[in-house]
Amino acid sequence: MINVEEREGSAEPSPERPFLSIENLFVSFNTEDGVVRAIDGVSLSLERGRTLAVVGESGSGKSVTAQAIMGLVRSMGGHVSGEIWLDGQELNGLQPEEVQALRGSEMAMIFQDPMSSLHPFYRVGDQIVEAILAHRKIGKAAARKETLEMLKHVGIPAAERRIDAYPHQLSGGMRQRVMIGMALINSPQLLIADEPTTALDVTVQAQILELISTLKEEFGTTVILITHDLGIVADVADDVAVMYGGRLVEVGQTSTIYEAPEMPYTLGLLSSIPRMDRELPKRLDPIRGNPPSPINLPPGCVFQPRCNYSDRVANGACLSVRPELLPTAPGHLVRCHLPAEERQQISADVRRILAGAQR
Amino acid sequence: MAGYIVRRTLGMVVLLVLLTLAVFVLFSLMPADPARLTCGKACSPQIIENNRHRLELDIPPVEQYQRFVSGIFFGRTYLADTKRPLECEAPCLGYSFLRNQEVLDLITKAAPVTFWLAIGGFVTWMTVGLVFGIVAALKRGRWQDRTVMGIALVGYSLPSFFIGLVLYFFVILFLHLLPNPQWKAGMPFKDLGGFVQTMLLPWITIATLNAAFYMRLTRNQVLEVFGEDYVRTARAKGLKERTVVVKHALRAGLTPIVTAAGLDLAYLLGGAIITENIFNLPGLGSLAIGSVIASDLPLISGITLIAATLIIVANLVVDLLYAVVDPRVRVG
Amino acid sequence: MTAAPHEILRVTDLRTYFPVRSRGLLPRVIGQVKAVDGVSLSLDSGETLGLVGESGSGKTTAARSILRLIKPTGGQIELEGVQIANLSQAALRPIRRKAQMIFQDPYNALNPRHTVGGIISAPFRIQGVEPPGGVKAAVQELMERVGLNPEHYNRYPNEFSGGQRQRIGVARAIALRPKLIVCDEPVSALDVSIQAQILNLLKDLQEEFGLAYLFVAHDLAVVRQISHRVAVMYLGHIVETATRPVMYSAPLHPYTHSLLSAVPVPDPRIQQTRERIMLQGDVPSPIDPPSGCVFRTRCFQAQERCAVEVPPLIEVVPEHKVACHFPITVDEVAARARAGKIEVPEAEEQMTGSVSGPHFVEPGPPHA
Amino acid sequence: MPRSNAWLRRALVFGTTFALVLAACGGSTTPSPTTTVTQGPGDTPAPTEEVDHSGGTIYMLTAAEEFDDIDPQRAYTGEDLAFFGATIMRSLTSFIYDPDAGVANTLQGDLATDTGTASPDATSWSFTLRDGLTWEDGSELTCEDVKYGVSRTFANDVIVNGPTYAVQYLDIPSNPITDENDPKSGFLSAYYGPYDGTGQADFDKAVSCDGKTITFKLNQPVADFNYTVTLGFSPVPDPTGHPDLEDTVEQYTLRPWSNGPYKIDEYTQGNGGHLILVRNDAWDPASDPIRKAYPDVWQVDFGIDAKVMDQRLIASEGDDAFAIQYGSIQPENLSTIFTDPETPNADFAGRATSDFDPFARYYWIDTNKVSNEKHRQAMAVALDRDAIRANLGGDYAGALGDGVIKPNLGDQYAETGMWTDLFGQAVPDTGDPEFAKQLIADSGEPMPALTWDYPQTAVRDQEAAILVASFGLAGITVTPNPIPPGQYYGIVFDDEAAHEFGWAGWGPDWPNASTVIGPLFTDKGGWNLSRVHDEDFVQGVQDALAELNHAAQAKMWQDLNKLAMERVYVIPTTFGLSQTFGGTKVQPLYQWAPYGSWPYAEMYVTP
Repeated sequence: MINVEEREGSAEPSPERPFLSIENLFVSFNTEDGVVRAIDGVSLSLERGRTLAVVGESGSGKSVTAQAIMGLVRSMGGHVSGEIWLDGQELNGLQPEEVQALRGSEMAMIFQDPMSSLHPFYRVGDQIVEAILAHRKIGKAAARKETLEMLKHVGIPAAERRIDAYPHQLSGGMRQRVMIGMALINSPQLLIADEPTTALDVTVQAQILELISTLKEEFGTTVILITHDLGIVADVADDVAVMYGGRLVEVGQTSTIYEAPEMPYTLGLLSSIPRMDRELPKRLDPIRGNPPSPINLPPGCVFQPRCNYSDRVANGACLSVRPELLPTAPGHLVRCHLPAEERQQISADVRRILAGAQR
Repeated sequence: MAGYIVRRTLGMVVLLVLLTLAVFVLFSLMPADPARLTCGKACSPQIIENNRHRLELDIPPVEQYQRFVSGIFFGRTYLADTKRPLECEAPCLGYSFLRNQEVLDLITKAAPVTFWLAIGGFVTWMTVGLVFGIVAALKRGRWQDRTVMGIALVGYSLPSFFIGLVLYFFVILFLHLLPNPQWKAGMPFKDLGGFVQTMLLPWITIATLNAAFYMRLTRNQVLEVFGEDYVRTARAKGLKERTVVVKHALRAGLTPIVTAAGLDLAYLLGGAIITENIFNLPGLGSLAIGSVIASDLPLISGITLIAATLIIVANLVVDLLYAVVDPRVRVG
Repeated sequence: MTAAPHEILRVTDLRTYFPVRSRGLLPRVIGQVKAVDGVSLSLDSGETLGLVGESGSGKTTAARSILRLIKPTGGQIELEGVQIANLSQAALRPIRRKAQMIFQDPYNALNPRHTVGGIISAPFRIQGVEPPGGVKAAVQELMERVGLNPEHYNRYPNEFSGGQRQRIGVARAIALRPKLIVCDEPVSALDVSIQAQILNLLKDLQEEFGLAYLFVAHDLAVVRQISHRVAVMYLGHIVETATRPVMYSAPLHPYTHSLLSAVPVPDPRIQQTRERIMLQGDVPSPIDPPSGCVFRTRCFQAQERCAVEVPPLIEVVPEHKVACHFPITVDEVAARARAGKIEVPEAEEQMTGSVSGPHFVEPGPPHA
Repeated sequence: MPRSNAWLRRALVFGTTFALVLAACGGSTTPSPTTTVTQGPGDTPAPTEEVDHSGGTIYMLTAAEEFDDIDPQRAYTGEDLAFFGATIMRSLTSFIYDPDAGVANTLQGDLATDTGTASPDATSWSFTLRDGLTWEDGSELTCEDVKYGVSRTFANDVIVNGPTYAVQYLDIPSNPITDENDPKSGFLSAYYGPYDGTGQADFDKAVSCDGKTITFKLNQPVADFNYTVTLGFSPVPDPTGHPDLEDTVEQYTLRPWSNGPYKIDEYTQGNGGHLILVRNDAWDPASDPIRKAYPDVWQVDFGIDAKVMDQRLIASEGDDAFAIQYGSIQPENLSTIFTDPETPNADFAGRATSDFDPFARYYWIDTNKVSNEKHRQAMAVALDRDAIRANLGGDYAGALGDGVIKPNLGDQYAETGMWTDLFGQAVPDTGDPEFAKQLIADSGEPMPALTWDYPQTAVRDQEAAILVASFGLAGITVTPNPIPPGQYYGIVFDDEAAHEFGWAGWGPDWPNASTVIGPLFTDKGGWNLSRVHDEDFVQGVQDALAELNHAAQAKMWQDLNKLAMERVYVIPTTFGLSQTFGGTKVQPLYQWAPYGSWPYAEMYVTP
């Protein structure tokens, strides 16, 4: 069950914090072109054992959110403010060494491109052993034994041989299995998967998604899955957070987001994708225009320039007033100036058209 | 791996043969007649002919080349038809009639100078280049970075003869911090102090230009590798920052530098002509230039062979080293 | 203005092999990668043929060979009745105006030093065509047509977003009113909202100019959206070809079944309950493909015969060809899945490192 | 590096860098006030003023990588002859040390007691050795050693590149073998030298020892043969008399045995190499009135960068105070060191010299290719010599020449009148295009197309442009043909490859015009770039060679010089001047006329 608190009202810490709680997260980078506000006030929380999909287009801030949780933003030169609570511990205020101790043990991450994410000079087994020894005081032999077990566990055939292979000697799917094994080797509470299958072929993607689901059940891991593919979201997520322009724009359970989305951006995404489970529309109905530049975000609603319905809001509020992320139903939050009834009406219309295909 | 080395070695031999052959061909195409050049003031056609015979230029170039090659393996005899023949024992790279010495002796005498010059310069520039380059990368955009890059730009834009002369004039002639450089046989083992005093400025001269290049190269490589996904993975594993930088980032980032460095060192071993000249060092570079000016074919051929061998071997070593460091290019 | 459909392209038995060389001073050819091995296809005006496959299937090589960006090893390519497989580059130049290409990566495909106007007008200059009304007017008309602001004529590519850059690529491709456009993964680098815009644009242009598209992509949903017919490639071979509705509703090749079932559907209720065929392992290395049927190592239908006999591409029903010894219908697959009988041979593991070991494959650069 | 090659190179370098002033002629450099020991008949200081200057080390800095040749039969470069003659290699006769060129060019006995005795027809010369002459091992230097040394010149299969006057003048038949395919045909004489031994009887007839007296029988009258013996006639230990002093033949040039006040301690060639001379204890000062032998050590440092060398000597710090330059001052430093071409700045007074080098610069004209004398005259008249000299460096480079005999040859030089009346009217320094046109018209045939060969340097590229422009004014078309300097003489001596005219420079072998006029305009001596074969001229040279009266002989050389200019075998351009200097604590510093060198035998260090 997802529980999102609005940032202005989030000041009081509840005695019982959820497993993961992000409060008022801001991340910015200084670049030659100006300050990039990659994350512009994100607050959300996630219960233990759930799978949250963070959905968005490039530049929406979904990957940066993940890296901020992992404490990797500072080493990339970014500025982070806000609080990140993981299992009762605030991470953003910790010393770099303290976060480092948690990385790879309490929380782990896998990345988009398994080829470039594995070090080309070291054997895959050694790279996993290194992850074990970074956090636990056990012998090398024991660590290697454990690594071998894990490789078998993530479905690598002939693991005894592969443990001494170099990354380039493995196929893409195999490498991503190694990455997953490496991430899970210290039994982390939280696993963040950043576009884990984007670089893989579709048949391999299916295998990897299946593996993540299986392991999640087995280890009881909480998963944050970052993706742009709504098919994958539908496949594995319990909860969905839709990001746009560095902000959350809609949050809810997966079924809610697919069956009763209210934010026009979410609707736009659903109508943009070609899909194989519906009758073929003659034309797709894409969101017009281009995503905003993170250097120069619109002052009001970040989606306003591409929104088909902003003219329905009185006084041009979309242009000047920043909408808040507000609950519209239990566990369903939407950031939109449109009145709830109007949003639901629009949503119903769009979904009817989508289902009816031919336009 | 063994097969690879054998194949590379064979290729190397072919290349060396072609190279020395090219030297012979170029030499025989030269418009000036070496026999005439060495004839001097008291010259007559008879003397020219005599010189030609003495220099073995009266036999076809192909046979000259054959003698050169067979001399390397079996030795050879010059002036065989006189009562004072000259024996040159294998490995014979030839006999320089202009210097009245065996080419191998000349090279053997010059090689240590160039060796120490190159090694010292190499160590200096690599140390400076790597340390400053890494510091600049780690402190990217800050004053340390800007300072290092400023130095690199200045160092890079100065020609080496200028650096050498300025150092000589300033350090030796005006400040009297060091005596005039003077290479003595047996250095550095015989006279370590004199060796350092003699070599310090040449090392700095050679290092300045290269260090500037390596600072920039190192900085760019390290910065590039810090953006690599596997460095992010290393951090995500929870490794110590030190381990991330040294084991994951630098090892990968510095590997291509090994290639460049190995070849640069090999070129230097072939002779650092300008530096050797300014600092009066009897190395291979000045030997080479002298032999070219004097059209001393045996010496030119010998030095070409040695220098080319050095460069080709260095190339091979670098490739093998690269294969050791980077499993992606490993063979076998 | 669309004329009656007629055949634009006919490719027969196209083969493109890359030599595998040993490293070293004197590299020897030690093998061949049969990137494209006997591909035949045809394309009419106004028609889109979707060419789908995973990485290593040879779809991109096939597309580039058809445009003669790569010299094919064998086979015929007939473009509007002209055989172009063996033409010299000089002889090809006038042909090139008939066939253009749109590339995957909108960031690298455009020269950052040229203005948009310069990029789009390049085909005019190269072919020496002077459009009525002048080049600039023609370019601005093209820009307007693909949804770019004509006033941005003098801007540089880096001032545009990914979607806009792909529009520039489209404008350049249609400048000379070609008959055929080969689209190599034209939308896979784009965000979903932009993807849809470009797909719509391509569709509109096809209708307006009667273009034929050879649409190369790995995304089956995208291919479905734009194609009239679809061909599925695997390890250099076309394994199945059919009209779009047939391909997506009644495929016969086990690989096509697997592909279709692997694509996640953006509807949690359907996706989380549907039966899927899970292939094992990855596509084998094209340097050393399996004997017989190249798919057999991952095929749930595979039998002994598949290892020895290469299945020919046979037209089982009109306009539906399949290369399989044991084709299978959707219903049969569903029944087998329900019965839990879809078993795939455990892919005999192979280290794929040999590709990048001591060898390199042309035309890529040698390993550093 | 072979001596001849370096000799050529040096000639080329001089041509670009230096200039001369006519007024500087005769060694006008003011001797330093500290110069108290200059010896010689023409000098004033009394011997009583002499103090003991012994001790110390004199350093010689050079950009060269080695000496061209030290072997007594191979040494041929002036500076080398001067240095080794003063230190380890005595000859039968040698020249007087004196700043005045006229005095210095005077011959005196060295190994010999006097300057030799000629037969009346000058076809036989004898010299008697002094007492107490020794080799460095203490063994006696005998007449046989002189004879053995001379004999080595004939072994021209191994002893190469040296002066060949012995072969040219001694009365020994020429080599009977003329078949080119016979390796023996390479010998210049019927005597094949001491190593082969063929023809030894002929040699023994031509050169004979009678006790301490050695007699040379010549094949022609040679009036200045006592000068000739300064070149290539120095002794080498006869193996039969000196079994311990081995003649290493080819390698002898690396370590010849000394009979002078010093001996070779170390010799390493090349950049960074040294030649170190230490005292030869076996040398008896009583046997040698010429060499003062002040310093304990001579050290020559090879391969010093020319720019560095100048700066070291300007600073003159530490050991560099005892250093002298073997070479010349870089043009950019001339104004630092000199006020004008005659006067060093106050800081350099007494340690910088500007004086004639041995070379006359000229353009040779191939008289076969440009056979019409009027054409050659037109070329000479058309040339803007003033611009050529300015291009070379003006006053520092030298003065305009009027022949091939240079004023520092003393009484053998006389103005030829080439630019005043030789062609019937005066020719201005900037050339006279109208007069040239008229000469061409007078010639009765059109001027042939001309190509000018030259060893390419930046300065000479300019010279080519000046040449083309000034000839152009007279309607003469010239194509410049630049040649890489190292290959220049190899090409222009080839009759096929050489063009109509070209650049050259020449200095005499000894201070007698016999080594100028002969080599340049007859086939004897081998520098006949003008390809002159005029019989009357050859006869004139023969007559002069035979004239024993020095004054009469000088007049004959003057006339031949004038005749050569009238026929324009060459166009003289400049008489070169060279500037060089030494450290603050080495004296005396002047250019010694016979070889244009430092006066090595009387140099010493000051405290």
